[in-house]
Amino acid sequence: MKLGLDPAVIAKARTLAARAAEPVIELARTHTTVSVERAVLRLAGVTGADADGTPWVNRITDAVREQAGLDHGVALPVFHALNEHGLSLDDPLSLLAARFTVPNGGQAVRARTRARAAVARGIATIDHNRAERQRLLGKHGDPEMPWIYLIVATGDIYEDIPQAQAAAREGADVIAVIRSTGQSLLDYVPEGATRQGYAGTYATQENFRLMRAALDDVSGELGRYVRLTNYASGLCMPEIATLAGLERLDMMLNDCMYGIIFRDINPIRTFVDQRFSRQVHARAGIVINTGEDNYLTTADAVDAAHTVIASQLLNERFGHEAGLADWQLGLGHAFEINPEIPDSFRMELAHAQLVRELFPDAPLKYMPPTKHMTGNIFAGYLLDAFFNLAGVLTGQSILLIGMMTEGIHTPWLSDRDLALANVRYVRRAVGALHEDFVPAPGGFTVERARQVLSETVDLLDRVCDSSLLTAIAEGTFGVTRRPPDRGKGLDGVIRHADAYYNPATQILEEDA
Amino acid sequence: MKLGLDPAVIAKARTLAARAAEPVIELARTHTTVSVERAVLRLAGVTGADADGTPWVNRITDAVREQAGLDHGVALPVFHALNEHGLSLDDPLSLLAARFTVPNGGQAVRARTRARAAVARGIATIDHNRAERQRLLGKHGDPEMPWIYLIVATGDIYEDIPQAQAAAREGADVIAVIRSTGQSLLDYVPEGATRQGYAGTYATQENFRLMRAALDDVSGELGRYVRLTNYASGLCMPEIATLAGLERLDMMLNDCMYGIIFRDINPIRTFVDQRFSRQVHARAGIVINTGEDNYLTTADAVDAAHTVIASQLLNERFGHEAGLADWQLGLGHAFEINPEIPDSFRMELAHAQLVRELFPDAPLKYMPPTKHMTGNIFAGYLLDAFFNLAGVLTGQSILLIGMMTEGIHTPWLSDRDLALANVRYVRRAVGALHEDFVPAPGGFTVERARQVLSETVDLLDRVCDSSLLTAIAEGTFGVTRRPPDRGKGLDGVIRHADAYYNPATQILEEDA
Amino acid sequence: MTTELDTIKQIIRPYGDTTGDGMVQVSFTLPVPHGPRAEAAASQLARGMGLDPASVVHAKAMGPDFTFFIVYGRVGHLIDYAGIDVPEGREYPLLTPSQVNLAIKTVLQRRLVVVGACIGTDAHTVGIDAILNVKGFAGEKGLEYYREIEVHNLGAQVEVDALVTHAKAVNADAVLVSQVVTQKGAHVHNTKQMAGAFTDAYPTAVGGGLGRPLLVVGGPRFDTVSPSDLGVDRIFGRGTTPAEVASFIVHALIPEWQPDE
Amino acid sequence: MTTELDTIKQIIRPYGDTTGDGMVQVSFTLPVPHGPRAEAAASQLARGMGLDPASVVHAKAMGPDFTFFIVYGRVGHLIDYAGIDVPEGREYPLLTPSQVNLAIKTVLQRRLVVVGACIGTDAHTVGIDAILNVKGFAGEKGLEYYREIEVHNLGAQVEVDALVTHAKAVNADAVLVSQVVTQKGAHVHNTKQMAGAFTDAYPTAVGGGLGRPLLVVGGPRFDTVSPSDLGVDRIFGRGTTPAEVASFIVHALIPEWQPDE
Ligand code: B12
Ligand code: B12
Ligand SMILES: Cc1ncc(COP(=O)(O)O)c(C=O)c1O
Ligand SMILES: Cc1ncc(COP(=O)(O)O)c(C=O)c1O
Repeated sequence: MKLGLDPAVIAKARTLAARAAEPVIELARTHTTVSVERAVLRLAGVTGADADGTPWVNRITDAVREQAGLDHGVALPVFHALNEHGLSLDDPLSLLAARFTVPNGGQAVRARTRARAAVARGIATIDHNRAERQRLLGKHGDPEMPWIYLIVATGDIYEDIPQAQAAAREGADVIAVIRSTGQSLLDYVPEGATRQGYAGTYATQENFRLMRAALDDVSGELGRYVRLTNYASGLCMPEIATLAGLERLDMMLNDCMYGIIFRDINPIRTFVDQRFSRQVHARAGIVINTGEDNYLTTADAVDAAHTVIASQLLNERFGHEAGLADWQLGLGHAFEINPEIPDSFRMELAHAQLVRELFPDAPLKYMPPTKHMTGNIFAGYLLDAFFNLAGVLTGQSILLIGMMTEGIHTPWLSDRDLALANVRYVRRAVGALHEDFVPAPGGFTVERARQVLSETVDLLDRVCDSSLLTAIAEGTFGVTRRPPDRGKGLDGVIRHADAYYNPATQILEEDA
Repeated sequence: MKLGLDPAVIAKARTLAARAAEPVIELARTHTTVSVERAVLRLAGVTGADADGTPWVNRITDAVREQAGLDHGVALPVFHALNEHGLSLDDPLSLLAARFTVPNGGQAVRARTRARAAVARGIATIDHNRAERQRLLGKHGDPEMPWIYLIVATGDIYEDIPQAQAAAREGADVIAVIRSTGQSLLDYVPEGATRQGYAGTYATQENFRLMRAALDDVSGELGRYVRLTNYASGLCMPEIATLAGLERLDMMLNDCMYGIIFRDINPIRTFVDQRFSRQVHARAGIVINTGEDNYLTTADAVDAAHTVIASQLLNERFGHEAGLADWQLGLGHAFEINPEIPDSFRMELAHAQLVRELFPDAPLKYMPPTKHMTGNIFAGYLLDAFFNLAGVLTGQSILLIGMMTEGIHTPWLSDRDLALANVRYVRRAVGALHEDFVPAPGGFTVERARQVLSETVDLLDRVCDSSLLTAIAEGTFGVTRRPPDRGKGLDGVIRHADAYYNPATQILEEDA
Repeated sequence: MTTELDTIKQIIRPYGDTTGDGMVQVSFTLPVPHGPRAEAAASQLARGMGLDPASVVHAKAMGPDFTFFIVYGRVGHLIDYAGIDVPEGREYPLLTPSQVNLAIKTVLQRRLVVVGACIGTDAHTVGIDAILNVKGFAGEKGLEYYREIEVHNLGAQVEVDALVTHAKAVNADAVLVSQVVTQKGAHVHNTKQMAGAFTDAYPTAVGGGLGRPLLVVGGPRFDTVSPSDLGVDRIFGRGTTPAEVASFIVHALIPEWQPDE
Repeated sequence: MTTELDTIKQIIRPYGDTTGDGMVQVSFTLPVPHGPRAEAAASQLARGMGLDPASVVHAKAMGPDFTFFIVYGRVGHLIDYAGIDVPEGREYPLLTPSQVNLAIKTVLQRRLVVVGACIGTDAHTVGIDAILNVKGFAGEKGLEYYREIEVHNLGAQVEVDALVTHAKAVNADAVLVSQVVTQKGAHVHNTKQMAGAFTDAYPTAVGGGLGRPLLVVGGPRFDTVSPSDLGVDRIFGRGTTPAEVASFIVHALIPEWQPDE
C-alpha cells in the first residue's frame, strides 16, 4: 500500500455505502420487471421468436401480464397453463392460445414444482458452462493480468469474428463486442445472427454462440483462453445476463446505475433488473464490469473523481448483496483528465492507485482516454501510451486498449493492431518499474488520493442524509438528473404480491 | 542521489580517466594543425575567399607552410611579412605576393607583438559577444531546463530560418542547424550564405550570422533567449569554434573523439584540434555538446553503455584541461536501447540517472531514439514520448527532440510541430513526478546502474594499461577501429619547433 | 476583402520542408498477405492517389490476410487556393448574449423558442448540451442562459415524429439536432429523415423561418456534406460555441436587425 | 504457382473495417493560415487524391503561415492485384553459407572478390557493414565470414573514382555500394554516377559479370526506383540479410550451379 490511506476512513466509506444502498436493495427484493420474468422463461427453456421477430418470451409475458398480471410472477400462470392443457414450452403458439390465470392450492404447488424443475435445467446449463470455462482455462491457460481488452464493432457479426480472432492473435485477452446504438432501449432481445448494426453489433444469443465458438478456436490455436464480453445493460439486462450464462460469456458490462444515467432508464426498473442479473452472473462465474468510467465523459475527471469512487463502493455493495465475490467485481474507472492541464498524468496515477488500494481483490477495469481524444491521431496514440503506463504502474487488472482514432470512428483493423503494439511496448519496456514508483509521503500524488477519498466520504454522507434515489435525481452522477418517477421502462416494474413466485431467484438465493 | 553509488568507485573512475588522457594532452600541447593556424588568422581578422571560393586563410597558411613551414606557427611569418612590406591583413593578395620566412631577433619580437595585438582584437570580439549574450539572457530571459533542442536541416539557410523561427515559437529553446553531409571532411570553411546542402546546411560565418540574427528577433518576440548550435567538428574544428565565438553561437557540438570514429579523421589531428577549439569555447562562454550518443548507433546500447560513460569522463577531463567549466560540459548520451527487449525503458532510466548523478553540474545533452526508429511513425512517436519521459524523470538538461520520421527523412515542419507537442504534453502531464521515482534499493534499476559504472572502471583500467590511442585503434568506442597513423588530415599535423608561437593560445592560456 | 483576395497565393501545394515539394503521408490496409507483391500493390495504390515518387516506408503483416502500410511521397496536385469560394472572414457578426437578447426583444417582441434533441438512436448529448445547457462550452454560457431564448432540450434518442410534434406544440422558431454517431452514414440518414418530416409537417413553408422552424444540425463529422444535401438550414461542426449558434439564429430569423457598435 | 495465381483475389481495395470500404488516412501541411478556407483547400486536395467522401478530422495552425491536416476518407481506386507481376515466391534460392562456398569452390575454383563502400558524402556504414562484417545482421553472419568470399570494405565517403580503381586493382567480381542519405535524391544521383563510371571503365562489358563487376546497391529508401533506372544489377532495401546478398551473387554470377537438396 503506497498511499498510506487511513483504514478508518476507508471503513467509514464502506459503511456509508452500505447504508445508502439498503433502501434500494429492499425495493429490488420486493419488485419484479417484465425482463426479469422473461429471463425466467428463458431459463425454463423458451427460445425463438414469432414471424415478426418478437421473441416468444415477450409474447408470453405480455399475454400473462394482460390476463393474470405479473405480480405473482410469470412462472405460476405459465406452468399452470402447461399443466392444465398438457402442453410443453416447445410449443409456444398453443401455449399462447391458452388462458392464463394465477393458480392456487394444489394447482399452484404443481405449477411451482414443474416451473422449478424447468428453470433448474437452465441453471444446470449455466453451472455446466462455468465448469467448462474452468476446464478450458486449465487446458489453454489463463493469461496473467493485466488482461488486454479490445472491442470489435463492425455491426456485422461475420466481420466481427475475423477481427476478433485477429485481435486475439495480436495479444488481446478479452474481446468485447459492443452493441448497436439502439439496442439498450429495446424491450426485447433480437434473435439470430445479425449483420446490420449501427456502431456496434446486436447482442443476440446466436451472436454470443458464434463469437464464443470462434474464440474457443483461437484459444486453442494460441494456447491462451480468450475471454468474451458483452453488455448486460439496458432494458433487457436480466435476459442478456441469462443468455451470457447460457452461452458461456466470461465478463459482462453490468452497472447498478449506468442505464439510469446514460440511457434514461427508470431508476427502479434498473435497480430491480441489476439485482437479478447479478445473481445470475454470480452463479455463472462471470466477472462484471461496472461503468463509472462513463461519468467522466459527461463530468470533469478532476472535479468528479470522488463520484467514481462513491459509485464503485455502491456497485461493490449491490454486487456483494447479489452474491458476487470480490474476484467478480470488475469495477470501472478511466483515464479522462484533460491532457491540457498541469500534472494530469500524476493525478491519473493518484486516482488509479487509490482505486487499486481501495479494492485490492477486485479485477479493476481501467478505461483509456476517450473524451479528450481528437482527430489528432498522433496525440491520441501518445495519450493511450500514457494510459497504458498508468495501468501498468498502478497494477490495474483489465486494460481496455485505447484507439488512436477514438475521436473519429469505431476501430479499424489497423487501429487495433497499432493499439496492441502500443500496450505491448509499454508492458515490455516498463517491466517491474512499479517497484520504483513510490509516491513521496505528503507529496502531490499522496495528497491528491487522500483528497479524493475524503470527498467521497462527504458525498456518501450527503447521500445517506437524503437518499440514493434523491441523489440520482439531483444529478450527482455524470451531472445528469434522473428522477425516480421518470425514465424508460417504468411501466415494466411490478410490485410483488405476497404469493409472488420466481423459481430462478429461489434457486439462486438458496444456493448462494 | 537516488542510486546510492559508491563515491570511491566514482573517484577511481575519474583518476583513471585523467591518467588515460594525460599522454594525449601532452601530444596536443606540442603539436599544431593547419586548421589551428587558420583559426589564428581568423582571430587576427582575415576573412573572405578568392575567386574560386578558397578562403584567404587557407591560401595564406598553405603559402606559409610551403615557404617557411608551420612548425613556428603561421603568425610569425605572416606578421613579419606584413611588417617588412608595410602591408595589412585587409589586402591578402599583396600579402600572398610576399615571401614568407620565420623571423628572429628583433624582427621576431616585432612580428610577435603585432600578431598578438591583432589576435587580441579578435578575442575581444569574442569577449564582447559573451557579454552581449549575458545581456540578452537578462533582457529576454533564460528558459529553465530541460532546454528543448531542435534541428533544422533543409540545406538552404533561407528555408532554415523560417523553420527555426517557427520551431522557437512552438517552444524550442535551442536550434541546431545540422551540416551538409560532406562538410566535416572539407579542409576549409565555405564562405557566404548557402542554399544547397545535402541533409544539412553548410556551416559558414555568414550562415551563422544570419541565423543568430533571426533568432535574436524571435527571442525578442517570445521574451525568451533562443540558443543557436552548430558543429565544431570535422577537419575545421578550430576554425568553426572561432567563427562560433565571433558570431555569438551559444552551444557547439564538439567531441574529443567523434571525428576519429565517425569521420575517420586522424586521431592526433583530432586531439590537437579539439584542445584549441575548447580553449576558444571556454573563452566564448559556449556550452559544448559531446557525441557519445553516436556510439550507440554503431554499438549496442546495452553492451556498450559503459563506453559512453568512459568517453564522458575523458571528454570531461580534456574539457577541464582546456579551461571549460562544468556548466559548459554538455556531455552527450542517448536513448538507444532496442525497444524489443524486456525492461528497455527501465534500463534507459538506470543509464540516464547514472549519468545525471556522475555529472551533477553538467548540462547533459540527452539524445532521442534514432537507430530503432523505423518507417512506423506511430511506433516512433510513442518511443519519442518515452524518451521525453525518461528525460524529465531523470532531470536531463538539454533534450534533443525526437522526430517520428527519424527513420525516413530529415524533419519536416509538421514533424517538428508534432515532436514539440509530444514533449510539451509529457512535461506538463508529468510535472514533478520525479519525486515519486525512487529506484528500489537493490532493485533492477540500481543494480543496472552499478553494473555499468563498474564496467566503466574496468574499461578505463585497461585503457591505462595500454594507451588511449591503442584503445581507439582496437575499436573500443563505437566498435570502429582507428589506428593513430591513419585517417584523414594527418598531413595537416605539425610538431611545434621550440620557437613555435601562437598568440591565440598564449592569450587564452594566460587568462585562463 | 478584395485586397485580401489579391494577396492570397493563387496556386498552392503540400509542404514538407521546402516550398512546392508537394510531400504527403498516407496510410492504409490492404486485404492481402504481406510480401513483395503486397508492397507493389501498395505503391500502385499510392500512385493511383497521385504520389510519384511513392515510398513505402512501413509494411506490417496483420495476421495472414492483411497488411498495413505507411507511404510517403510527392503529389503533383495543385490547389487553386484563390478559387476557393469560402470567405476569409465571418459570414455573420458574432453577437454577445445581450446583443442577441436585445435583437429578439426589439424585433420579435417575444421570447424565441428553440427545441433541441439527439435524434435516432444517438445518445451523445454532450454536444447538444454544450450548446444548450447554461453550463455551456469553452467558457461560453449555453442558450438556456439567454434571457430571451426559451429552450426545450428533449435529450437523447428522440424519435423524429416526437420531435416534430413537440416543435409544433411549442411553436419552435428553431430546431437544433445533434448527430455524433456517423457509422454507416447514420448521421446523414437521420438528418435527412428529420428534414423530410419537417417539410411534410409544414407543407406551405418556403424555408427556414418562413413557414417552418429554422433547421440547424450539428456534430463533429458533418464536414463531408452541405446543408442543401441534408435539407437543413445550417450545419455546425467541431468546436462550435453557443454564441456562434445564437448569432446565426438571429442572423437567419431577424436579418433586418444590425448590432450598433 | 499458377494455382497460386488463380487463388489470388483479382481486384482489391483498401480495408478499414469492412471489406471493400476503401478507407485510407492522409496527412499533409498546406502553406496557408488555418481557417475555413484552408480546410476547404485540404478537402480539395484530398478529393484530388481520390478521397470521396473526405473528412478533415484534424487541422492545426503551425505558426501564421502553415496548417497541418489529417484527413480520412474512402478512395475509389481499384488495385489490379492479380495483374502485379511481382512473383509470390522467391526469385532465386536462399543459400546457406556452406552452399555458397561450395558453389564458388566448385564452379569458380577461386575465391570470389567483393568490394564494398559507402560512396559520395554518405557516411552511413552500419548498413553495408551489416552485410559485409563478420558480425553480420539479424543473427546472420556477414560475407567476411564466407570462406570463399574475399571482402574489401572501403568504408565511408569513398569517391567513385577511388572505388573504380580499387575494383579494377583487386579484380572485383561484385561491387556493393550503400546509400542511406536520400535528401535531394542524393542516393539516386550518386548511384547513377557510380554506374556510369563503371560503364566507362569497362567499355567492352555487356553486363554484370560479363566484362564488368556485378553492381549491387542497397539502402533503406530505394523503393522508388528500379535497377535499370540506376544502371545497376540489383537493389536491396530495408532489412536485407547477408545470405540474401550472397545468394543473389551466386545466382547472378554462377547461374549454372544449383544447390542439390
Ligand atoms: C462521451 C462519449 C460517449 C458517452 C456519451 C455520454 C453522453 N451523455 O453524451 C457514452 C459513454 C454514453 C457513449 C456511448 C457510446 N458511444 Co460514444 N463517445 C463519446 C466520446 C468519447 C466523446 C463525445 C463527446 O462528448 N464529445 C464532446 C462534445 C462537446 O463534442 P461534439 O459531440 O463534437 O459536439 C460539439 C460539436 O460537434 C458541435 N455539436 C454537436 N452537436 C451539435 C448540435 C447542434 C445543434 C449544434 C449547433 C452543434 C453541435 O458542438 C459541440 C461543442 O463544440 C466519443 C469519442 C470522441 N472523443 O469524440 C465517442 C463516440 C462518439 N462514441 C461512439 C460510439 C460507437 C458509442 C457507442 C455506440 C458504443 C457502444 N456501442 O457502446 C455507445 C452508445 C451511444 C449511443 N447510443 O449513441 C463512437 C461513434 C463512432 C462513429 N463515428 O460513428 C465514438 C466516436 C467513439 C469511437 N471512436 O468509437 N459515448
Ligand atoms: C546511425 C545513423 C547515423 C550515424 C552513422 C554511423 C555509421 N557509422 O554508420 C551517425 C550518427 C554518424 C549519423 C550521422 C548523420 N546522419 Co544519420 N542516421 C543514422 C540512423 C539513426 C540509422 C541508420 C542505420 O544505421 N540503420 C541501420 C542499418 C542496418 O539499416 P540500413 O542502413 O537501412 O541498412 C540495411 C538495408 O538498407 C540494407 N543495405 C544498406 N546498405 C546496403 C548496401 C548493400 C550493398 C546491400 C546489399 C544492402 C544494404 O541492408 C542493411 C541491413 O538490412 C538513421 C535514421 C534511421 N533510423 O534510419 C539516420 C539518418 C540515415 N541520418 C541522416 C542524416 C541526415 C545524418 C547526417 C547527415 C546529419 C547531420 N548532418 O549531422 C549525419 C552525417 C552523416 C553522413 N555524412 O552521411 C538522415 C538521412 C535523411 C535522408 N533520408 O536523407 C537519417 C534518415 C535520419 C533523419 N531522419 O534525418 N547518422
Ligand atoms: C455498464 C455499461 N453498459 C452499457 C454500455 C454500452 O452502452 P449501450 O447501453 O448503448 O449498450 C456501457 C458503455 O460503456 C457501459 O459501461
Ligand atoms: C560531435 C559531433 N560532431 C559532428 C556531428 C555531425 O556530423 P558531421 O560531422 O557530419 O557534421 C555529430 C552528430 O551528431 C556530433 O555528435
